[in-house]
Amino acid sequence: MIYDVDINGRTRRVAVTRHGQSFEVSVDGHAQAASVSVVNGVWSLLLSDRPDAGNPDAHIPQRSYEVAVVEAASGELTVHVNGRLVSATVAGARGSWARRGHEAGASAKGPQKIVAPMPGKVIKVLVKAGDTVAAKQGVVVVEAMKMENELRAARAGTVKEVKVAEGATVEAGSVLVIVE
Amino acid sequence: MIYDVDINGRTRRVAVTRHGQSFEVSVDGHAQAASVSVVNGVWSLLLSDRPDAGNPDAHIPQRSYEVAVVEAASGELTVHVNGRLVSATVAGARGSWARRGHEAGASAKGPQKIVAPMPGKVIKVLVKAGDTVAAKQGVVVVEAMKMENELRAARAGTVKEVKVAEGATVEAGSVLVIVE
Amino acid sequence: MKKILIANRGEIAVRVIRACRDMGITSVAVYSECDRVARHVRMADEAYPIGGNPPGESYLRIDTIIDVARKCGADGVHPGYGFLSENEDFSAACRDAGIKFLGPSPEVIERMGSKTAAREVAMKAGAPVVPGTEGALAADVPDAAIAKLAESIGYPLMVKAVAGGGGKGMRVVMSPDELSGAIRGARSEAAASFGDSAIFLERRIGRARHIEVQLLGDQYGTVVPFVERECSLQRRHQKVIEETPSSKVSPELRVRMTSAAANIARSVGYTGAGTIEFLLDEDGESFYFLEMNTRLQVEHPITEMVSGVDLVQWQIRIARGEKLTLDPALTIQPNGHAIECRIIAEDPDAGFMPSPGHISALRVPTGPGIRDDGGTEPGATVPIYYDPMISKLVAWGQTREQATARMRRALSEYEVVGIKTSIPFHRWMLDQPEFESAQFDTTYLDRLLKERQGAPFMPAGDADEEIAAIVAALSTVIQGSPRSSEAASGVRPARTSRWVSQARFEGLRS
Amino acid sequence: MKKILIANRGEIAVRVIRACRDMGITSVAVYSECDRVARHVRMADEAYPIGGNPPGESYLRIDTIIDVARKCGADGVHPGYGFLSENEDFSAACRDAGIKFLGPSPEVIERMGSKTAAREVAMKAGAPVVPGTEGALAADVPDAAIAKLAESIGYPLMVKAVAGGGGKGMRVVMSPDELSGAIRGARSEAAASFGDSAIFLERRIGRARHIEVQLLGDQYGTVVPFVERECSLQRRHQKVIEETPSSKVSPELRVRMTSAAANIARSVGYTGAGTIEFLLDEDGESFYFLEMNTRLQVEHPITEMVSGVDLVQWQIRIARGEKLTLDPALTIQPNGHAIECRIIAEDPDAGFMPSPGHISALRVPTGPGIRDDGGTEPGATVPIYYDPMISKLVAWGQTREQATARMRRALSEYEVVGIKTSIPFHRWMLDQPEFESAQFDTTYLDRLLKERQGAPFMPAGDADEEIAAIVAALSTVIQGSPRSSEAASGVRPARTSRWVSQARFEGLRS
Repeated sequence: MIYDVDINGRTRRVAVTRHGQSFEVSVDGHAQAASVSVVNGVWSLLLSDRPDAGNPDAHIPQRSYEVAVVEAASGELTVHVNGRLVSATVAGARGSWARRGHEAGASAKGPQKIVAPMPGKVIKVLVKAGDTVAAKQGVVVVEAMKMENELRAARAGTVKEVKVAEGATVEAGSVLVIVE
Repeated sequence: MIYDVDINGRTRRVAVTRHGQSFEVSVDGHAQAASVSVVNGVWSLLLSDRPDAGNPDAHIPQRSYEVAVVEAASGELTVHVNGRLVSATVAGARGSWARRGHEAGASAKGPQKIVAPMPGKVIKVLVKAGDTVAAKQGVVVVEAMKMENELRAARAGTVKEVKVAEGATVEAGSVLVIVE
Repeated sequence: MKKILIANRGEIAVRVIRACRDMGITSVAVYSECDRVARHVRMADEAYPIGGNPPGESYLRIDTIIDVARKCGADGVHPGYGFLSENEDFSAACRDAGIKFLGPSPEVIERMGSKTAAREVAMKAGAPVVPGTEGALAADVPDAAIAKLAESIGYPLMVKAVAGGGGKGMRVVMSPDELSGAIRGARSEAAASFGDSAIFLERRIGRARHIEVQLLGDQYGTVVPFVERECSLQRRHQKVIEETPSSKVSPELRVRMTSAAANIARSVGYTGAGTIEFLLDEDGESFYFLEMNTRLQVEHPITEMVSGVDLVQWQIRIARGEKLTLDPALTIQPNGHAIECRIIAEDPDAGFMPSPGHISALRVPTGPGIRDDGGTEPGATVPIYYDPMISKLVAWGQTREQATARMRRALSEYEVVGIKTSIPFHRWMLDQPEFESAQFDTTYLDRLLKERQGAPFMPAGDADEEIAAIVAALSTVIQGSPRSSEAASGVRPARTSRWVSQARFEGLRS
Repeated sequence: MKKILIANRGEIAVRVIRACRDMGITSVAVYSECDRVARHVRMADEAYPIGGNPPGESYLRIDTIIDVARKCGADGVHPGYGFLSENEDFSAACRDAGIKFLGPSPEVIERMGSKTAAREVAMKAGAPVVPGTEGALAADVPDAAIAKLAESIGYPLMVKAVAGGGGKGMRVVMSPDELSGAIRGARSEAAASFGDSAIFLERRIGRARHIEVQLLGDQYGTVVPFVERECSLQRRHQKVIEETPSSKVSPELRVRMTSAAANIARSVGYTGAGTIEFLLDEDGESFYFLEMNTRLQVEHPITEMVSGVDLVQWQIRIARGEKLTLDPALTIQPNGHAIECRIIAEDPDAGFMPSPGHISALRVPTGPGIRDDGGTEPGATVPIYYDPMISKLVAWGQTREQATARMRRALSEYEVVGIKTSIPFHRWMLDQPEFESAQFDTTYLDRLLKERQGAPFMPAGDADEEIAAIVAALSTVIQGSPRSSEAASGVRPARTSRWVSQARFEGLRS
């Protein structure tokens, strides 16, 4: 079984062979033995390099990891490992088992609606219609959950409309600004 | 809906009426309002007495309990409440919804087999064939999990057979003594 | 005192319930609709609904809460922090209802709640204050008059709302030409947030530290101060990590600061737990009264760790008329060092945006030197309506170095799945050289965060990505296997995501 | 020291991993088949299988463990307690392999492991010992000769196995006619348990307390003792609740006992952590050396709580050659009071029968003054092969009363579903007047348990039964409702029981 896994814009090719309770995995040619067990939804993953045929007594560390995996409706996986969150998408299984529910996320086109993620109060509007905004640029500051939160544009574009004024109370999901 | 619930050899009659998210419950005539919510398998139960029609402002405490419920294959429920474990068996629903899988546990008849609950070593045999034993009387001491554990007869009877000797190593499930 | 109603939620309600239980006192929780099944409701002996989800419909409803307290027979009310904790009307309403408010009198709350009145109290008590205008400058004081006052104070200076707090209604003014705009901004912000546009001016103390002194006062005039807390690590005026003692405070300075704090509290007949905040100048010698918080602070556990004193139990003991029996010579001797990280449901890599939602898995660290004061649990939901702090992780050590090492370890043990938390930020923060050397002031963190321009706090390395690739591939293998997909019917759907969970792997159990 | 292999499992392996992490040391776990997914395996940096489930096939296999340690490049081995922790061959095997054993030398383990040799050491160091025979009485010493020795010691007396421990190979002899039977019993038990039938005689100290002194020794001859631990609450010679300090030990007695303990350890060049056990006579003045445990004790956290010293970190620091820098005047000054309850997977209402199995839900208490050193987690299984202790719950308070109140509260917060635990016993124990007044000796608990004749420790009251009836009825209502039975497909089957779980109640969420 070979899988192409997209992580951070890079594709890793992973080959997996199952041997009963354990696996042989190879990532872009780096082969390791893997053992997986799960308690309470969290994986215990043990990984070790393959024994060196020339020197079978060489020290092969078997590293222990705790890993949690969350699957989004889009099929994207979020892997918790070493305190980091890594997003991974399996591009397609080439083996005999069909992968269920695999669809790429919606493509990043069309107007962006910047919406309030939770009820709150608009503290500052940082842009006006016609302004050019860069990716990750802040557009509105909303106070919610006792914090001031800067909402940002996901992609660069031009502000088409500002739908709220400073001081306004907004509901979760309210569209605040539209960027094209 | 009326249920007869057996607890510690006593039958409690519980009447339940559902009002949307909450219930009215009455145990042997003691009526209370109940609210139930569950997080992570543990119940949050709020109970309050019915308002006094003559004195609607009277103080009605709404008591808060955390309760866990485990159902055995026999249908017997173990209710964790206030740090106590209470066994309860619902004898039969009289209402419109059929209770699934309701069967009384096997009756307490036939020879008792006293078995080793886990692997260990027989430290002492406290009875011999022909002895009369009382309910809860110890018959064998097995050392397991670093502890000495006295195995007891569940009911009174006569020792029919002792199947192990002191010093013997036993597996989990080994029959040690038979009492009739 | 037999029954205490806790007019709060989350971890602080849980903390107070624990103190009640330790003292054999019945605890009463109150809850908004979405908090029906919250931890504090489940833990309390009694629990009552008080209204809708927005705080204004529940946790801020003085009338409803007093009504519940009266009906359930509570003889004490603990306000926690936030919500009604510094509301003099609530303190007064409790008094009127014949219920003991676990905090100071309405008069003291009101007086110390006004920044200008509190400044006057501090000055009269002989404590140093930041040079500034003497009284409040109401809305009708013309800018020209204010500009004159500003000249006498000197630039740079601060324009501050009298009723302010949490950095709101506050402006830095570097030069005279910025003054008018700052006055306008501060007034409008203050009017919007606190309904009071009065301001005052203060000299700006550059590169200052935020050092605060916890204290307890009983009903007989005794006030006992504790070792200072260092709270200079702030993001937008919000504390993110606190510690005690401060590396910058010498024993001699500690005596001066704690005495000044105790004198201020004593001069107003302060009762209960309170905290006096100071600015410590970068010379490490001069300090200035900033304000007083007339309630329990979020960060009170670090003081408990180095003093051994249970502050919440003392709040209760003071309220029921006991005399303070603590030795003030001992309470200003730190036993070891304690650090607190506020674990917040927020995404530090997305500008610290709150991250409410369902917590599908939660593992809290324990072990030597670790205390976690939490208010949630696995399976619970962090609601969108309230402060997103889910717990306070506290590490104690004999030295600052040991406490830091334990905190690092505890943060690495913390596992929260389902929502984002501040943990990656805290792990990064503890590894900064300025943290290790304790060289920071209140502006340090905001400056550093600005420089970083949103770079991820815990970027995944190549090894992490390799493991993620393996896990992604394995989860696909196992998901696709006929044996596991059968078991997968046991998978419980979460709101918007679903766990690649235990059931699928039952076959892999050894 | 860069990498430490922990030759143990459960909570003590987790405890040592935490200390390693606090010190930046790589931790290595080993595991038997059923422990593949155990907490210590998941927490460690590396993990290696060492064999089958019975301890003799894994955790007691010196050869396999040394082999793993060598291959993984460990430069230290921590034995924990139990298993190989007091095995001189293991200490020697580590030394031979050039790996540092975190404990004393094989020579010291052997010497202090023999009760008669240890008695001699104590006597030479000037410590009081229980009057008794001087050497071991091998299998060939005739009973008549022993009877003569017994006369000179006086009755009542104890017959004890030289290699004994944990109450095994031990008999009380009230009068001469019981002597022969006691010798026979002790010899056969000792031969079966320890492969050595040698015995010795000691005068029986009636109504004695078990008081022990923790100490640390470095490689340069410095030995530092700590405040005593009170361990008299024992069931069949197994400690169930420990506390420090002892209410029975005055500061003057503390100086005498800790000095005696330090002298014994110093006289054998003791290195690492160890504990000297004493019997304290009911006069509260006379004490007698009992034995030495040449390892970390289960109950070490209570000493950590009142001293602030991390004993496991010091084991590592001593092993890597550091000098003890602790002030012995401070280590015998208790800061507050600490109590430990051993949370055991057992059914106290069924004669304390072990209760291994699947833990379907687990909530561990936290908050002020509480520390839980656990080795398991929700979803895990307590295996049938090992010590059934799942965690150690420790409460600290400024006073014994506060520590007890916090322990009561923490026990009431503890939730374990799926297996039975000792918690009901502990809750009962803490409410006994003899516990409150600290009036007990080592025989107290067994006498009391005998009197109680198996009465339940936390019997359900009428109110509890009424709640159970309501819950049983409601669970039936909800189970039977069409709306909920649909959701019920999400219920995960447990081994022999099944949760009336969340899924069924989703509809009840507010």
